Amino acid sequence: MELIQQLINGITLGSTYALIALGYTMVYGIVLLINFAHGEIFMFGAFAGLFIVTVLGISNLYLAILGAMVFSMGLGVLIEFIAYRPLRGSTRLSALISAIGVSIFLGSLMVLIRGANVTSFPRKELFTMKNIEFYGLSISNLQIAIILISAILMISLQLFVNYTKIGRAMRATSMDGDASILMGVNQNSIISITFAIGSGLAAAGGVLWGLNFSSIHPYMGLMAGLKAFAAAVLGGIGSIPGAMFGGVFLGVAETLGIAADLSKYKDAFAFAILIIVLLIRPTGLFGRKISKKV
Amino acid sequence: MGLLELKDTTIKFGGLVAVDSVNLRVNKGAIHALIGPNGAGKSTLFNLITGIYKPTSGNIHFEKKQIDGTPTFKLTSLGIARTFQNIRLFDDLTVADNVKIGTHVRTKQGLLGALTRFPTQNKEEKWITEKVKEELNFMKLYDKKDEFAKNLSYGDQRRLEIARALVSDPKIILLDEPAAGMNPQEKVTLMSLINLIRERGITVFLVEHDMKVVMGISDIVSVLDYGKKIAEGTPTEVKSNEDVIAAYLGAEYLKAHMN
Amino acid sequence: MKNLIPENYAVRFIFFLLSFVALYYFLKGLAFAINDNYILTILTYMAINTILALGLNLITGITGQLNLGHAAFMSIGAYTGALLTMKMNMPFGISILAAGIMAALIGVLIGYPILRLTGDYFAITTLGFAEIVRVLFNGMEFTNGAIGISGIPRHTNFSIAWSIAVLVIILMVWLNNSRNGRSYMAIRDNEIAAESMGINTSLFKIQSFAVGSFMGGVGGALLAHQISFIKPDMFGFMKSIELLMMVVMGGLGSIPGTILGASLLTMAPEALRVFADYKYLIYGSLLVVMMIFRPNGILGGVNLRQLLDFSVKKKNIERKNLSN
Amino acid sequence: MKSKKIVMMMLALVLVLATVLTGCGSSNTSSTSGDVIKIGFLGAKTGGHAIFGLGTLTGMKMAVEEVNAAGGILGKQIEIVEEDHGSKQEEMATITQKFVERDKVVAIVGDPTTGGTKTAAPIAQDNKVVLISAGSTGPGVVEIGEYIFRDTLLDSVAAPATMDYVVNEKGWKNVALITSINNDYSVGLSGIFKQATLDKGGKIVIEENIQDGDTDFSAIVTKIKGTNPDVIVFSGYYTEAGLIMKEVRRQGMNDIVMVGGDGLQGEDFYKLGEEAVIGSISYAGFSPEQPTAVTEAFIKKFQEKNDNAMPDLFSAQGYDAVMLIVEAMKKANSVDPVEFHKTLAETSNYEGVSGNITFQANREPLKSPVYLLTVKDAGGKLDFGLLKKVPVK
Repeated sequence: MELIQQLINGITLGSTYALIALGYTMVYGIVLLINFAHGEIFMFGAFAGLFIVTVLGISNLYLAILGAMVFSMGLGVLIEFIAYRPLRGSTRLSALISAIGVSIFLGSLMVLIRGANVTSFPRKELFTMKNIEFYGLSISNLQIAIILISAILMISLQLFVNYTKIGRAMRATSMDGDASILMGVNQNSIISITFAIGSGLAAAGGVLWGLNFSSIHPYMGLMAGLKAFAAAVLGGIGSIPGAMFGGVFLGVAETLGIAADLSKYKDAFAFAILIIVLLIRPTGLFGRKISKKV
Repeated sequence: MGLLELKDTTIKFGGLVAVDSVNLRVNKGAIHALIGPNGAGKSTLFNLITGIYKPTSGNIHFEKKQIDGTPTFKLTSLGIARTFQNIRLFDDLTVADNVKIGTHVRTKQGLLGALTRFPTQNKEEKWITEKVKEELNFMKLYDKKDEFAKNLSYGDQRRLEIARALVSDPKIILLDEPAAGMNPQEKVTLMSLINLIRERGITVFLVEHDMKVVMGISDIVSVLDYGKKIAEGTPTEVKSNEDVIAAYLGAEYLKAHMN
Repeated sequence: MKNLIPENYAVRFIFFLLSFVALYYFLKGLAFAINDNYILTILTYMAINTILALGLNLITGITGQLNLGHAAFMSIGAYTGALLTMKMNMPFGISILAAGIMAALIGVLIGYPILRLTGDYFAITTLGFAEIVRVLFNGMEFTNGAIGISGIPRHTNFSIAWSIAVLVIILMVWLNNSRNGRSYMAIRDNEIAAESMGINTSLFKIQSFAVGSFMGGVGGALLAHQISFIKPDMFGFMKSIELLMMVVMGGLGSIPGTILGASLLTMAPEALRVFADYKYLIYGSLLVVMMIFRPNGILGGVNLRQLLDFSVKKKNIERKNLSN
Repeated sequence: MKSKKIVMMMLALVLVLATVLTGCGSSNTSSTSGDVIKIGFLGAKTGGHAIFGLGTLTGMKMAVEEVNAAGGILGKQIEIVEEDHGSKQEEMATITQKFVERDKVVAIVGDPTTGGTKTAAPIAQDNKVVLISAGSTGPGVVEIGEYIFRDTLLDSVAAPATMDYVVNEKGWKNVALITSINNDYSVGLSGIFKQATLDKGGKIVIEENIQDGDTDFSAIVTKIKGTNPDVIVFSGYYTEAGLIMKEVRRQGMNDIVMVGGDGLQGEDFYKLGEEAVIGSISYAGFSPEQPTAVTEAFIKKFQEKNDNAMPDLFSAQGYDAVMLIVEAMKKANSVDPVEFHKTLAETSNYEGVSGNITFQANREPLKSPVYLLTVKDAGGKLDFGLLKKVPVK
């Protein structure tokens, strides 16, 4: 029984990881850059949700998620425009350092705005908690809602990428950027759209995270972001189903690790998985092989 | 006598056969050209020889020794040097340092030498400096030795790449489109340079699009099309080969002849 | 001029040894002259940070592998040094050396598999590795967990730290201008071309990673014997970023730049304590701005050799003018 | 040749920087006239542990004002030198060095954390300057040397008293112990709680670890639930504590309460935990409820100066730290730490505002009484209130 309970805990946690991981995977697929600031976009998304509920007084879960998504989309596009676009021609090292710079900047900016302390997230205003109890299991309707909302978002993304014109252009750009330009794809706008979508999903993840754990803080982005990145690598960077699987897998692995008396080393799991995957199968479980170009 | 021999060499990328059972022999002391339309697999063939790719089937011999599957860095010490189609210099290093790196396989000081600066290390550095000076003079780049590689003109960059390859004392040098982007004057200089390289006893194997260059210096020309070797012979033989003309029909062939 | 340094191995060795001892006593004299422990403490940190940053510069600036876990190697060195000194009563010098060797060994162990990865993956893996090290140090018995190790003898002082720092600077300059150093830079500038030049890229990457980690370990051990108290949280991600900041400020790959960066960032918090709250905000924006506008650092890619060559060349030109 | 040049260059650089720093520094040092005694404040005014530091400083300032208004000590005025280390170890060491070297302080009050004190204390000890920590409760502090003191209620005194109440009066024998593994305070306190539980006849049914900064506690709470404990003992800080209790209630454990150290006493505990933390138990050496006469006077004065805000533990201990130093100076008739550290060590039954303080032979403080506190709902506003006063022998 306890094991099933832990599985549910893990899937709930993992679906948030998955939402963040999608942003990493999409951006990396298209610009070959680990968007280090992605974790901070997730954090800003959560705070945007908080702002909408507490300051604007809008106590509707869906509006809060939507608002946070819109805000973070703008933030993501802005970051790309200011910090990454000028570096598109330079070395990957420069772009990566710039990305780390943005991440640190955003993290400390939020500390300045809100202080370093944990802020309570207004769960009560957004959601009426109810526990469903059977056979000693206690699953809350919140957990179910989080899993459902994440699933809906991910499936819509998959449909969007596969069946719309923009989605096809995105896939073309990720396969061969130069060729897609020749085929008339406007690369700049595709990159902006990718950042927007990735950031939006991260923001949704942020609000759901706040809801699930009823607290948010300025440093939550770093660790959650890194773990989500590990999830993206596990699933195979560039692969959308891979990111979903990786996220859930990681969430479950962490909870099961705690169940197996390894809570001391909890934060090491994600990175151990990351390193092992990179060593054994660098393309991840669902990734396609990228051959060295000479 | 064959210095470099390819036997039924094939490589497939997914379903695509980039090089298809190519048999090819580069003789010692020759200037051997490899031509073919875009996407014929010429650069892939170079990458196979230099160990960047491993052939799917068939094998490659250098001085009677099988070399396919040998890592790139080991091939250089055997005496294979190369340049790249899209120039690959060490951009942030000076011209002299670029060429110094070329001596890597002919020198042997390690970490300990670097950190102790004992006499053997200094002797070797002196030798390197001399050697680099010779090679830069040969390529007429000595007066630019302290400039950053990235600041050189296109033609100078091409020649720097050759200098860097030559300084490793190769038995064979693989030149990937050495004339690309050069003006006619530079091309003439390049042709005499390639002849000079041969006179030093180094075999030259080159991929080139410019027919004037190819026809002007090559002893033997091999033609690739869709990964297959379709013709081989002296420049005159190849020029009149029907398969070759068919392969080149269209813009490139016409362009080459109109020049 | 060249004859100043003798050619014979033994004589040469003694010459270096004597210069080093002379340097140490000179610094001791200097410390006596400065006679202000507050300033000496800051200068000692400056030396330690210089050693740490030069190690990172070797890996990231010279070999081009973005290392986001340098603080982990620092912590490995700090713990090794502290435990050897305290538990096994090792002499200070041996503790420092062993700390460096331990960091280098672990660097090789972790570097061997992960250096095959391309740039970004490598960066994130070093970060992950650093987190693992921190979690392990927090969880293990012999490191005393989060409580940390206190009461480490305060052996580090101004003259020792700067003697080592000067030695490290000289060795770095030598390394930079050697076959190995050139190979590192070749890998940074173009890995495929480097391989075609016969450079065993994985070997040289590991080598540079090991040497850089060695310096991280030495710096960490010096720090442990300076502060006398260490705990895992001192060596977190932000510490790695701070070290990276030193290297980036002065210019990736530039040795004088790195020294300058390390010195500036050591002094900055002292002089600008008012801005303490904005520190990381400034660091973050500086990283972005530097990458976009001054990727070669504030010194703009100057290296020591060029600085010296320049002065020599000027003399030569003067001489030429005279002879004309 | 080159190497020598480099050496020379580096030396030149060092010299220049040294001169610059000396220049900057000397302008900072005020004229060290003979009639001012300086006491250093070591603590964080910014960053995560700022609450502790600022509290201590407020208390110190009050004490200094009082002493100075009454004519100072041995005819000299006291001055506080304050620096902010932002919770960075390197900074703590540097600042301590500066206090000793530049400011020539006779005593340092701080750091409020055990780790910080361990960094600063060896420097103070080496330079024969008295250091009183007004906050550190963990082991390994006063052992550093005869100049090192603290005026806090030790966990090793309070935790057993608390567990005696929990196990024997309440009858909660099955204890679930949670530690924040990256928090030195928590790791130290967990050891004490564990020992105390066993000594008082309780049983640890499960030990779990979390980290400061964690927000997801669903997995460990599920695991704890499976072991059916009577009480949860958590040794970390208020933030995680509040969140853990929230998750405990969510998973349907409605009767169990949390017991912890003074780390629970932060506003975030109620803010984050909300009604889930009602009934939680903690302890302190200081409580504004049922105060002694000395404490009452202190509270009144504190409120006059601070817009009616209630003093916290750190203010009281900061105040006491300064007063203890002043008392010792008076007794020794000297402001030289070499002299007054001896009289300070002899302090016995001192009526401080944070409780009665006696320094034992090993300089560890013995404070009495221990106040057990519990979270009460005071008309919609949650706060720790007095549960029981336990005297310590």
